[in-house]
Amino acid sequence: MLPCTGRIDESLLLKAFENGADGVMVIGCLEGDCHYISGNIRARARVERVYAILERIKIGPNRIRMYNLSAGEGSKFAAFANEFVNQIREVGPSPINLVRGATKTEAVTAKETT
Amino acid sequence: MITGTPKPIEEIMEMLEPYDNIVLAGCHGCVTVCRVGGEKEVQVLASTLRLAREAAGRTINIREVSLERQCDPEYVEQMRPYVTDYQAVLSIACGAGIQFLAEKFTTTPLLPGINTGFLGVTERQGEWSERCQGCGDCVLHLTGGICPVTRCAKSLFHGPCGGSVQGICEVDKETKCGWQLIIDRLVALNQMENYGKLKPYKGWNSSRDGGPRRIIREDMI
Amino acid sequence: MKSGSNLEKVLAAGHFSVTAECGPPRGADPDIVRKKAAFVKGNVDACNVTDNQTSVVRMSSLAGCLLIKEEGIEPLIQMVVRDRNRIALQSDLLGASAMGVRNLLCLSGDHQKFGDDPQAKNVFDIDSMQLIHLAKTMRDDGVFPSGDKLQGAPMFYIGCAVNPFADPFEIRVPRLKLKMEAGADFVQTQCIYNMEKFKKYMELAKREGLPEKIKILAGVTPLKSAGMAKFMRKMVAGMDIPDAVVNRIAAEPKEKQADKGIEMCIEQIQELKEMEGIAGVHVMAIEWEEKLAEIVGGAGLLPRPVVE
Amino acid sequence: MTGNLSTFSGSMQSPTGAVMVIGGGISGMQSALDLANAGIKVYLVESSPAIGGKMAQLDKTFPTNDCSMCIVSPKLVEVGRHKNIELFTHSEVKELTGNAGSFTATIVRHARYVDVGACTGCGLCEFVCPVTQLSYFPEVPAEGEKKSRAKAKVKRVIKGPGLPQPTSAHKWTFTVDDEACAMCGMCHRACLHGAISWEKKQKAVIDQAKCTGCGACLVACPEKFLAIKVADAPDLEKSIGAAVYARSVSLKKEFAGPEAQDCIRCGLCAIACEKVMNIGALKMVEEGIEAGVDICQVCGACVSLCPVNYLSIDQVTSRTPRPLLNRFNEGLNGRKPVNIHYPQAVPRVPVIDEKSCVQLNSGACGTCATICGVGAIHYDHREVETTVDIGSVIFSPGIEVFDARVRGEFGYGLYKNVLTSIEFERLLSASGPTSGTVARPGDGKHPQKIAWIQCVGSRDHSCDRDYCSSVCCMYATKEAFIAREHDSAIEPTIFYIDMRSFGKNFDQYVNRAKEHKVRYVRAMVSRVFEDPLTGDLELRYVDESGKRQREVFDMVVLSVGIQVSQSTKKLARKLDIALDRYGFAVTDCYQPLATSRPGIFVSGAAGGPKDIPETVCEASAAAEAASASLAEARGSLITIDALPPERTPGPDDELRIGVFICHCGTNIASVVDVDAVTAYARTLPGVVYAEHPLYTCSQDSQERMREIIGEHRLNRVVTSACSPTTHEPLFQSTLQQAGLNKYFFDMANIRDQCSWVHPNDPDLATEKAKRLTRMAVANATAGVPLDELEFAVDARLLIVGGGVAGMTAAVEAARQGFGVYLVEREAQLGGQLLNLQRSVDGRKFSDFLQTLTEKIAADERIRVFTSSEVVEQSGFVGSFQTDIVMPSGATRTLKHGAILVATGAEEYRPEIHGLGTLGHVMTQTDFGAVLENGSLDTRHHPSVVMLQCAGSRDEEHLAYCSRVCCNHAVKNGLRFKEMFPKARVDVLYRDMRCYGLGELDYRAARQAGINFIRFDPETNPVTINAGEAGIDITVTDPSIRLPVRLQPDLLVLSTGMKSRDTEELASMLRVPRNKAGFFIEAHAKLRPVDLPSEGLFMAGTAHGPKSSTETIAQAQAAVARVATLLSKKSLKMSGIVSRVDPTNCAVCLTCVRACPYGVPFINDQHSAEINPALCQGCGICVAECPAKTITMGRYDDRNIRAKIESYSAS
Repeated sequence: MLPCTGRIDESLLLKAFENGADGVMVIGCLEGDCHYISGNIRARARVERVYAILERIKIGPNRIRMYNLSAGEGSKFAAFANEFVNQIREVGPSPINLVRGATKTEAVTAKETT
Repeated sequence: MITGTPKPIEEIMEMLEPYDNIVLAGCHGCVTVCRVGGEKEVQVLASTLRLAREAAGRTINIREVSLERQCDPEYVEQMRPYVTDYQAVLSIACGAGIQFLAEKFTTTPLLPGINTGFLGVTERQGEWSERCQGCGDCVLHLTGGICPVTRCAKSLFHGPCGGSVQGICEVDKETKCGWQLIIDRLVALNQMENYGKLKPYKGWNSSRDGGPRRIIREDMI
Repeated sequence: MKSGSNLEKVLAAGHFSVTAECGPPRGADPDIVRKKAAFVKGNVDACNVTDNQTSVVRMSSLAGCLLIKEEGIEPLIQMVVRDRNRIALQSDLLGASAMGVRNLLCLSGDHQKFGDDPQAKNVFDIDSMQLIHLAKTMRDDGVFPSGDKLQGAPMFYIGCAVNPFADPFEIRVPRLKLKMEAGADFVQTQCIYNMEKFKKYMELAKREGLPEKIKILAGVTPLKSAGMAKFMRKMVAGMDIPDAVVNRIAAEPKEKQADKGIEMCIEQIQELKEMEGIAGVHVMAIEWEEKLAEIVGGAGLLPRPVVE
Repeated sequence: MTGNLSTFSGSMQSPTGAVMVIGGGISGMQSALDLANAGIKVYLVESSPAIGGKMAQLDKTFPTNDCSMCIVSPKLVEVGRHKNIELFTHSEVKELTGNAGSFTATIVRHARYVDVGACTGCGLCEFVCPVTQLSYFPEVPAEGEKKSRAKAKVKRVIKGPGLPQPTSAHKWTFTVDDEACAMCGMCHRACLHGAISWEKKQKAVIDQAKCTGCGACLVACPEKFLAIKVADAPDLEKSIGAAVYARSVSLKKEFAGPEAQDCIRCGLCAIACEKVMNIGALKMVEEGIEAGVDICQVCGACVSLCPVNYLSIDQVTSRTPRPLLNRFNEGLNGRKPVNIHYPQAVPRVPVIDEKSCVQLNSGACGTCATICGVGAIHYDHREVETTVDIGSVIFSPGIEVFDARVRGEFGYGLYKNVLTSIEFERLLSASGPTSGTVARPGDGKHPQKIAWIQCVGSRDHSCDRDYCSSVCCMYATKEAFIAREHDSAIEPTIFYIDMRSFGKNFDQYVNRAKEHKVRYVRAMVSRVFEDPLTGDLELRYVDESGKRQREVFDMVVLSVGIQVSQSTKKLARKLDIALDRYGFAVTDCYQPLATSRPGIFVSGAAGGPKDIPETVCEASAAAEAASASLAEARGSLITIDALPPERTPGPDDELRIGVFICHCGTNIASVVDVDAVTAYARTLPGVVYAEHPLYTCSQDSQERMREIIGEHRLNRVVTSACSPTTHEPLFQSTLQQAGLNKYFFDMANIRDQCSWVHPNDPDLATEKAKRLTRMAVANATAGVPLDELEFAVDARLLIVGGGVAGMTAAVEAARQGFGVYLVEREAQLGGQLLNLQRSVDGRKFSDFLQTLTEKIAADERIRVFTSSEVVEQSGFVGSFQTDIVMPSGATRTLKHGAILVATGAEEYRPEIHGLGTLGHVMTQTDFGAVLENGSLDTRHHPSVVMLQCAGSRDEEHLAYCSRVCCNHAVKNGLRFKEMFPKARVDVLYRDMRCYGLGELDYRAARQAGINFIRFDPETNPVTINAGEAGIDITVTDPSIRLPVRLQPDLLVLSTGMKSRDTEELASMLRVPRNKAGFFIEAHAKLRPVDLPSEGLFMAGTAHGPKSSTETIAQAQAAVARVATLLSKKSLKMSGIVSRVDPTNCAVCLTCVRACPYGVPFINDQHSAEINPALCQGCGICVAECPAKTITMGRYDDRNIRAKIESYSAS
């Protein structure tokens, strides 16, 4: 949980993958509805950068994704989580984990308090 | 400031092919300001490399450091104690810094992690543009403070050429015609008489065409 | 006489001169040049030979000049400062003059980005303005810019090019004046379609008294089709083609458009002939040299005068 | 209505520093918070079981589409946790005695049967309660006569699809107690599996091999013997009811499917009916279950307990079932007798409903009490009376919606697919009965065409609802809008009379709705007919061209108006405050919050229809009005708990982490193996203590946590429990009480994010709980103590603008005891009001201004600077410095703690129709003056045409609606008609926006013969030729559908309101303005008078067009908000702020550019610097900094890395 997705940066997102994450979902306020005005927009840009990096180093694609939710959309959150986990199941475990011999598919979640 | 852009990760991976144990060196100078070589980029690149390597089935050990400046001997010396413990140094400072490291650490291969760009200014966060080529013979006082050598695609001294359309250079839509800028400025300063003069052939010997340059100022030594 | 070139003579005698241009081939086959020369011969006072036009690599313009000279056409060598530094430029000037090329056109040259080697390094050691001045000092003072004396000064009728329609318009005339002062004897303009704007340009030029000091050859290019007109308007930097012109040729059925283009070109030349301060025309029948006779003739400019 | 003027003079002895707020809706909550935060003790009385009111029921809110619950729940929590707000829910005010300044109120707490102090809101009682219907309880036997159980005469056997399939899953073991067995053989006869052998004069013996555990024997064994003993029944030790529930749940997991299935002979229905409900109406027979339909009490237990949905309620009884309906969900779904009002309810404590609870009526069942882990349920609760001493009362009971049955022609209550708008809100709500899917109550079909019918119970004389409800046009638009967001197939149509989108940004909202395919039809629907077969609905109406139309819809939503409930009227009588004929509290337009009884103030819709922002604004205003006369008693009754000194941990102290894994009753423990998680926690590095309390948050557990921290010298604490948003502050305060820095804490949410979402996968859930705990421990390990910056507050207020808003605010702030600087650009105070003549009730504004001016002059706490302007502003909340230039040209620096922007607006004067050049063309303001100075020729009766929206709602002029013009025109029209009864007045309008009670004057105007002609710039434009010669107007009158020509003597233009030039001020204060130049509030709904920057507020027309009365209210509201700051000696800032380490700062300006609040700057030490007092703690700069030299509290890289790295077990 973070005060705002604006706090998360590329180095931390990559850390998660170094740490064996098969996928990372970043969940922020609805765009234009950011509690801190522009945090989620910046977060989106950083997520996109990491997406590009992962793709180029043959770890991605589709292992990182930014979602936007308003607080209290619990069911939507669940839907997103399932959608994303299924997406990750499709792309399979991260090459890192294959190398390390791990196989479980899980997603680290950076979630923002709202 | 000196600007730069990150090298494609594939290219860096290729450079690193022979090595498994390296130093990744950032710089707190210009490259931090233009966000290609600071502490954060060191972390991002280090993670990226470790991931890329592991994905390819090999691991790499990276020591992450950021020097105050890679273009000053005292700071560079800070690396000496451990640099020999590593097979190579990947530097994301400007070309000057990288070469300086190479000179100081003669037995360690130095690899560039960024492409050094130009002497430029920050247009806005994330956008930089070139202003000076360091030709060593400044004429800005004659050209309304806008450099014909840098800002004109052909470095003309009597521009603009026929390729200037509505203030845009023929080279690409995003580039303003340097000479249009100069003229607008001269008009504004009403110094058009400067334009009307035939300028002497430029002496390029003061720029890098005269070979690698040196500045020695006795009074400063 | 500065150079004794035919073009200089014709102009000096007060005739309305005609020049054309022919681009060297992208290869070493001399016959291509000779073929083009055949169309040009007799229809012009001098013929430009372009220098790696639009940065596309071609046979060198000096070689081209010599080839057409063999065919009995007076060559006009174009020289751009993009590819050669001042050393190469000087030596080529000397060589050209030595081989009897008497007309010179000093240009900056299009940026290499448009050519087939966009990654090439450009030179631009000196600019076209300075090349004019360079040629002039060598010719008139018989010295190298370094100050050393020449063993035989090159003889050139020195020309420059202007685009009356490029921006900013207000500096176009001052710039021509500057070229004149740098040493240009004549000027060939970018091809003209917008006669209104060109007239304005000439007015300003006259106010500066330029026509007296420098021979102005107006550039024309026959349109092959409405398509070509639209293409040039869109793609060629600083090309100003009014709608009226485009519409006029577009009004014709496809097969008739070429003829219309020629007709319009002829009309234009005649109009230019009547225009005060215009010393001649420069007909750029791009890859259409065969029509040259028809155009020049149609404009009542044949046969070309012979001045001794 | 000048009753309150006396109290305004503030003459009374030692008032009581407390206020009673009646009504716990958004209004009451806001009042309570503003008061409590300004040092006034609050007693908040709410009749329903929880606070939240109508707003908690809404799905989204206009015009921002904010989720209503999301924005209100933080307020719920804050009120619930506030030390100085005493909550009285499920309570009523019985009596009020005394006078302003010192009242005594008697409050009745109705019996709740659940101890609010002990209950942890786990909701278990609600799960186990088997009752779903309102039972038919037997007559309570008269004195002496012992009650006997009725015997069934009418019996019905309920058969399933096939023969019952006995199950022995989760089987109980039945044995015969030889001591008790009376050898009657009832059990032998009851057993359907021949498992019980019995001979005459022999004790029964159960053959366990044959027994299926159906319990028929247990049911059969007569009460006087009770010889059958039960074993192996989980939770039996609690109660038979608990045991039945437990087995039912495990069977459900195993057998339940979507479809009803054949009976599995688990026997739970019969056992429950006999042993839990003490009815004995059910018996198992060969083919199924035999129901004594005549003695069944229809409690619904058998049905709710049946694991396979074999039983349905109407099978087991001959009586009509009376299902218990969820009031919060507008009866769209069911509830239990024990019921938590709604999921986010505060207090989250259930109430047991006396009418339907079996235990309270027949003495049976009582299961909930046996299952409650904290013994919070007490059936012997009785209502309790409390008396409280208070200085003032705020009356904000809110409203109810109009009963749509009164408008029979729309078929509400008859046609299933005709809903009220509030019901539709629940349908839209994600936490509602359909969890957000729009479905027809009739058949669950997804409706495509939905019609909204406006003004149902509003603007309707026939049912005595003449007023306009103000909110319906917008909420209908919102509901249509959101409905389409939920399901793009929906085609909404709104049938309306006038589109009253008069508020800030409302018109844009309506336009956006139109772009989103919401269809608007200006027509009154005459009738709705239902097609009994399809349930579709045919609407009949006359369209604008006058044609009769019939159109079929799948669903109809009635935009019901709001009204005052009978109970509110009764309460008002008790409080002795005057109400108007509709039940709205009567107020005075100069004292909009004061009721007829001194010391009692009204806020919210109880004083007249209004939307949320207006209500919130009034709530603050009421808080101000109620506390101004109590200022001297501020702080006298509030409690501040003192904290022990903080232990400062040494750098090389060993890590001592304590972990608390919460059961949350069974919320967590029923899914997650808390023992395992606790054991695991003990193995984590640094953990020296771990336990698993039943309820970590309960009073005693917190007390214990405090002790343990001391005992085990813990220096980090981690709890794995519920949501940090609601509970973290509680745990952190416990840390502080134990002398530990509150940032040595982290919390894992293993309920909402674990047990609740993975009920069917206990093993994985347990693993997840371990992981979440591990990560929290890692984060706590990385934690560092953070100090919360504290600084003194300058108790003075700077007011920019000396119009009615600024002047009112000055007077009120002074009454609150604060110093005031009042800066006015002009030479004279009064602003726009100087140009206006009379209030709605006809009093001269000049008199009002004079009283205000005198009060200001008389008060030495107020310093006035006229002809002065603000030129420089710096500092932060609590200590600002502002430079002003005075007429002398000299600048002066003012120091103050807060800023109020009250720069106002002015009348728009476009050069149209000869305005400014022609003498007979004027604005409404000019006209008002003309009426006043009697310059009108009284000999003949001049004819007048008024043109509305002459400059408003017009992209070329003012794009927005100026809100006041319609009422202004009506007011001037009426006054003109008084003076010249025979004169003709025509008003050309687009929509008459006489919202709220303004509608009454609109009606009066029509009755007075003023002629209203609707035009439309596109479809029916007005052509006006105004010249020296005269005025010539033509327009088509839609009511007669004929063109009319008007040649009036006067043309009066309603030109609207335009913002003043405040661009410089805005940039100086770094506060945003909208396109029209009005200031933008911090939050459109809940912070209407706050500006986005801390310590800055606004009031009056600087915020947007509004009436003088609304302006006065807003000024008072702003002062209430100011008081929450200036009443404090010092302010504490959060410890979670960004800090720059200058050693690595590259001075690259990245943070300066990235900060959305413009906080970072480059200091004279050539390093970036961030003022902790201004930092909002978003962390954007931390992430952007290319030198990684900015850190932030507990969200530092160090913490996040720790969490990431501990994600997967090392």
